[in-house]
Amino acid sequence: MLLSIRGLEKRFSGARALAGADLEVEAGSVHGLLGENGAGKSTLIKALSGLVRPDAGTIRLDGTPVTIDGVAEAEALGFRFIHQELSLVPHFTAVENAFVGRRYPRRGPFIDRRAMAQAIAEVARDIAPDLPLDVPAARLTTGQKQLVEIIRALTGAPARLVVMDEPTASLSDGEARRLHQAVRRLSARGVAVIFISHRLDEVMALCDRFTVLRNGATAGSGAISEIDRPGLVRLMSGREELAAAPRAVPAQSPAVLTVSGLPFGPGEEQVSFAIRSGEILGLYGLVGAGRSSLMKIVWGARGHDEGEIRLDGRRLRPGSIGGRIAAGGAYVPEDRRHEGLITSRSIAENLAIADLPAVRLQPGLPLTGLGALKRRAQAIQAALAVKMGSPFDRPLTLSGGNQQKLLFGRWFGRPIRLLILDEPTRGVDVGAKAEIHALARSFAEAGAAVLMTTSDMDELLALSSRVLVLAGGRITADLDGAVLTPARIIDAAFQHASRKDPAA
Amino acid sequence: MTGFVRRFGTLAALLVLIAAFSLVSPGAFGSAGNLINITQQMTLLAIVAIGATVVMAVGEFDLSTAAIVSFGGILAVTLFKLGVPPPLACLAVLLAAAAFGALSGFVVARFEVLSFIATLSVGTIIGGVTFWLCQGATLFGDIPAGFRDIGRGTLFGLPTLTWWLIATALAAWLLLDKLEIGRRLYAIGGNREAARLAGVRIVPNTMFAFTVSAVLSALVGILLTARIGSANPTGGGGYLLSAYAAVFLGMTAFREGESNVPGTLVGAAIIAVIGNGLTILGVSTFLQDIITGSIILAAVLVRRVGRQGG
Amino acid sequence: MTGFVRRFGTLAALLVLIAAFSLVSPGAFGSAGNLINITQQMTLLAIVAIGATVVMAVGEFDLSTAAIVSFGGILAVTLFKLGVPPPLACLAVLLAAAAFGALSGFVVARFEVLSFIATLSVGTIIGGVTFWLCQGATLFGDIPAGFRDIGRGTLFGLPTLTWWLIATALAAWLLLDKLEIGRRLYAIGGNREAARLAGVRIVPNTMFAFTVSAVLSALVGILLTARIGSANPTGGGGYLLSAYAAVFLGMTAFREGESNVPGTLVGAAIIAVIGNGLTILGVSTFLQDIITGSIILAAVLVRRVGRQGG
Amino acid sequence: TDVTILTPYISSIPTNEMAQSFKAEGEKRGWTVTIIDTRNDFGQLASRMEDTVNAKANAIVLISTDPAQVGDQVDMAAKAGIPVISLDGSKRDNVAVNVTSNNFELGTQLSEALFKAMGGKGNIVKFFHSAHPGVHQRELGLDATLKNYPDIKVIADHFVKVPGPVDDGRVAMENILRQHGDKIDGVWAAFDDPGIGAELATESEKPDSKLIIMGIDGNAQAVDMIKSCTHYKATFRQDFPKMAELGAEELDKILKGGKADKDEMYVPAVMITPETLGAKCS
Ligand SMILES: Nc1ncnc2c1ncn2[C@@H]1O[C@H](COP(=O)(O)OP(=O)(O)OP(=O)(O)O)[C@@H](O)[C@H]1O
Ligand SMILES: Nc1ncnc2c1ncn2[C@@H]1O[C@H](COP(=O)(O)OP(=O)(O)OP(=O)(O)O)[C@@H](O)[C@H]1O
Ligand SMILES: [Mg+2]
Ligand SMILES: [Mg+2]
Repeated sequence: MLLSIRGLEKRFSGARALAGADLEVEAGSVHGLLGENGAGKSTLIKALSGLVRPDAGTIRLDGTPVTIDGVAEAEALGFRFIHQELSLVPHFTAVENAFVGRRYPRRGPFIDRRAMAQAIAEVARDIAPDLPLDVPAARLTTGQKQLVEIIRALTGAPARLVVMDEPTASLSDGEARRLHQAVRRLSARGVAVIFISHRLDEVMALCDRFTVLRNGATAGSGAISEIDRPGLVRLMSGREELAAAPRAVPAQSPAVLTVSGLPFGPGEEQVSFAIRSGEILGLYGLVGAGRSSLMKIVWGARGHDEGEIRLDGRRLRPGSIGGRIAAGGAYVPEDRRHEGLITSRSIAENLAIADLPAVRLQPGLPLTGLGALKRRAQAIQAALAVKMGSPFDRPLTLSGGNQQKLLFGRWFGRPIRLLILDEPTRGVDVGAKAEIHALARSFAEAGAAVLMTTSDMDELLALSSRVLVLAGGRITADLDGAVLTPARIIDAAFQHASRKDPAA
Repeated sequence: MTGFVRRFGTLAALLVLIAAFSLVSPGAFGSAGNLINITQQMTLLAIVAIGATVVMAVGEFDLSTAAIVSFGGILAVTLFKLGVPPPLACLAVLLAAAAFGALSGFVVARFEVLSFIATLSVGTIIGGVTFWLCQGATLFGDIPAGFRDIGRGTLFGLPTLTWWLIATALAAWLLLDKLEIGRRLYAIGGNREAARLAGVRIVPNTMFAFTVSAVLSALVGILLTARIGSANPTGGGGYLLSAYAAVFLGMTAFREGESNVPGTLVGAAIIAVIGNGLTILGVSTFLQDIITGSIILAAVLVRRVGRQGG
Repeated sequence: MTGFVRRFGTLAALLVLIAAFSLVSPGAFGSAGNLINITQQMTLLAIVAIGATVVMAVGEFDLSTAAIVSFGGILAVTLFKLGVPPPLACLAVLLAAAAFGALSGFVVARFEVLSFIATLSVGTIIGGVTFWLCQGATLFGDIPAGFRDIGRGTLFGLPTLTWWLIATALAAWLLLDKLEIGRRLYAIGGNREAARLAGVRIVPNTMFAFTVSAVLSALVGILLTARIGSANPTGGGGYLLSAYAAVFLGMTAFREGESNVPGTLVGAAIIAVIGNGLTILGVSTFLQDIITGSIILAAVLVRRVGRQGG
Repeated sequence: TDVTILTPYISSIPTNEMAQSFKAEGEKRGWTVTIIDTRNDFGQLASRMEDTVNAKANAIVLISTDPAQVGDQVDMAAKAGIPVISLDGSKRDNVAVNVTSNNFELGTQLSEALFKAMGGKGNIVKFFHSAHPGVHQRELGLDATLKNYPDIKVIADHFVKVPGPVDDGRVAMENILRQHGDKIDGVWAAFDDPGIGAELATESEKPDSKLIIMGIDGNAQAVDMIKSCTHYKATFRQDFPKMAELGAEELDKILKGGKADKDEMYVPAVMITPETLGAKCS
């Protein structure tokens, strides 16, 4: 047994994150680590990397107990990590990021930039051939950042154990498949991989063993071949998975959002589309295809010179977010840490910031009432089943999936006409995912137009009544009904490869 | 225990300081009269620091404060010399300062210029204007006695300056902690992009924060002139670093890493108490600096070490 | 065009300034002698600013620089008075400064005290020590002529001070851009948590950055004393804000939002050229401030506006 | 004729007054006078002086600076044939003339006057600013005088912070009064600003105190206090206009090809008291 963890416990100021977790990983295996949001997966990983010091329990490597006091020690043991929250140096390029904390190739006393670039280009060729390696990380999309993290973990001295905490959360099918291949190559070389994911189908396809955590303790483990998807769900939550409701097909309802003649993409070609009342329009594309950019323009976070966007017939001023909110718009951004949460403010305030008048002490006075803040937070907590302590805790004390629910909850309590969801369930467990899907559907049923992006093909098919595919800044397909199949979608998503814009 | 140190370390440091000085010098330091006088001595610094607190709530710096303090005093006396009645003159000063603050805020928010360099430039310009107004000279005379009373004497048993501090602190606390706009400012300071995407308007809110800071600095310039009866073109120079020291000291009091009005008051009080106490004890100025630096460092460290233990 | 403005806006601003002054005053400003002299005049500011660049690479501020400049000069002359030979005295000064720098860095990195308040405290302590050393007086005399030559005169046709600048800039550029430790410092400054997750050791690297900054500040104190032949306990006061202004100006040159040595040099050159040019044109100080502030603001804005367009 | 005034202390009252008087004198003679200030920064003072030499000004006037602090630049000006004179500085090679009032002498006069007024005994508070070489000389004058008055004791002293010396003096005096109260008989202010602060503090904290304040500079606010029969009893007014006038006269001679009469000229200080101002204080 390469790695054997027994009875690991960890408390965070009262809250139990780990309560006797066990985990055994063999060399050369791909081990799926599963559990609901807040089950303790990331905490377990952090104990392995020396970022969290466990209160009790043992970690054995090749049968000998080890204590891991820091990242450097963990790396020296041959461990590599992809952490759940993206952590790149914003003004470093992919190449530079991959070498942070590593041994640099040198020429004399100086670092050898050419050798660095070469080493990374080699790894990138297999994982992400399209990833721009010489652009600062701050200008990469979330998915591209994730790819950089993956490359980082696979670079350098050979590892014995690679831990991946939700590496595919913002990758679409194409990139995810390349990662799967890389993982298989690793395991063929005898490297053990711990793979955390909320995409159960992926886990079923990729992993050979699994361990399920529930409330910080191991609820079960075994070989993937001996269990099926419902069985995993039952182990994780103790409940049955909610069957995905069939796609709602909207009646001939009026268009709520119309986008016409919007210049978009590297060629500034014009984009037009409409979403009818009750419709959920899914946007699909590869990493970097421009989905988030398009949604940001629709949301008014970026301006546009030509074209127009109308909501319920009224023209929206380019670049005015306030105008969208007033007209009944709502937006869930993709990167919760950088675009979503105000981490220095309480959970309750994060939930209220977009609609402060709703938590006034007196309707007429611009004074915020603590009671109202708390009531609003508790109502949202109940509605979305957020696992949290006090509404006045900081959002970062929540698990990733629960943080995601906060972004959703922010828009509660107002009539919603337009709902923009950029990767709404990134890092959310199956149970919560179903709840969020139900929520999106209920907004749609109430008459809102929903514009959604997801990298998860299952989610896309489960939710959307129509799908637009973006490739290289252009809409390459508009699919619904019978032609809405994974094959058609993927095909359209890869279209740009053949006609790559030389100016891009 | 460590929890307490962690949350209230700086406040505890203030209380320990007061207790220690009172023990050593019960008659002079510990007298009610002196303690009240400290509130007056800390007023000007504290008001500048409260302005800095508001700007730091949006995550920015305002390095033009010192220049605006000097500017406020010089412009006020210049207007007095022209025969403008004091209330009107003060209003004009505050409006002029507000314009400079709004300019800084606009440049910072609209063009995303780093606030450090933007306010340093605006401060340099204001400094030039100030020197030009008075030709570098200290302005004295033509200061109406009625005007001087807003910065000296007592009112209902407390020094007039102390009332200004109470009023300003109360208003700023309401603004940042109770009013909606305060939550917006903190949201911008906490995560600008997230706040923007949630519909908080960055430009007007940032401009507002810088305007408040500028107006408070100009108010201090006016009060300083009333207090000392003259205006000097570099008279505000001493306030910049101490004001930010007060804010930063305060950030470790009460809350984690956010500027806040009660904390800033504690910070300003620490600085004032050290200065007052050491002078009363007859410690030489040179040694005072060494002790002051060490005490501030200790006050911050105590809390941090408490944290490491917790 | 906008792309060019965006990347090289500040450098362009420097060139435009030089061209404009040369046009107005070809004989006095534009002469080779004057241009060479500007490199000498910017040396002291630039070296302090290079130290600030290193500290800002780890994402921190060092407000003790000004105090260390003054300290360096005073300690050097104090040692001369005691008969310590100049090379030994200078070594002692640099070591003492290094100790202060290491202390600041340790407090900041190990206890996560905000660098603003930590270095302000350490700076206050150093200021007290400096005043105590000289009892507040300017120190004249007992300055060996041989020592003074390190800060005046020429060597191989260039001012001696200019050589110091070239050497320091080259060393700092190699450090930050070519050596592994530079990557570590920038990683810490760019995303401390990411650097920590990647196994970069925060404490020793941060201490190193503060030590470099302190040593360079002390060097400037020594050079300043050699240049003017006396040491003043507040002689370094003017360097703090201008040095950071140079760094921030430089952050908009060449790279996006990262302090860097070439940019800092451009920033320091802009400040030096403005001062030199306006004096040669006979512009009075008051107007100089207004113009300086406006030019710096314009230099930053030009690039930002370019960005908005691009 | 271009004349450039260089000083690091323009916002201090005496320096400013000298600079402005000299400017007026110069303009009477048809010179173009530019004032350059470097905000307490001697490194920059050296730079600005180099620039002035490079700009080929016709003459340079240093105010409130020891020319030794910019010695190399003074020599550089001499080599370029630009005459340099100094006001309120000290003499040096290549400085044609230094017009000043003797600061050490001022310190002695102030101390003598204060001690006499106190009846030769009692406790004083000392406000000093040794970082300024001229002001430091006054302190040395105090030390010398104290030797002759064994019954005078310095019970508290304070290094005055600039900028903001008035308020700094005021706060310090408030605190010193708390500690020493009626034991204080006199305040020795190396320049008027902290003296003004001390008077403001005394007026609000201990208006009945018998203490006496004296300073140097003849600052208008101090003069006003003396006239109003406060605790402020005297200030020594250096005759800045006179210094500026003398300096301008000498410079005029030099510019016309002549030589300065002497390399150092003293302008005696005038003591200003309630009596000289015609105030009747009982
Ligand atoms: N720094 C912290 N302070 C307080 N509580 C924490 C902290 N980190 C984690 N927790 C708590 O520990 C529990 C486990 O969190 P963890 O991040 O390990 O969950 P997870 O299984 O990775 O969930 P997800 O799938 O959402 O990422 C959660 O309840 C969380 O709120
Ligand atoms: N801030 C930025 N500055 C410059 N270019 C950017 C910036 N953000 C994104 N881009 C580029 O714009 C293109 C589209 O980005 P966008 O975020 O819309 O992609 P996406 O389809 O949402 O990808 P992902 O699935 O990774 O989120 C990408 O090529 C990306 O590199
Ligand atoms: Mg997790
Ligand atoms: Mg995206």
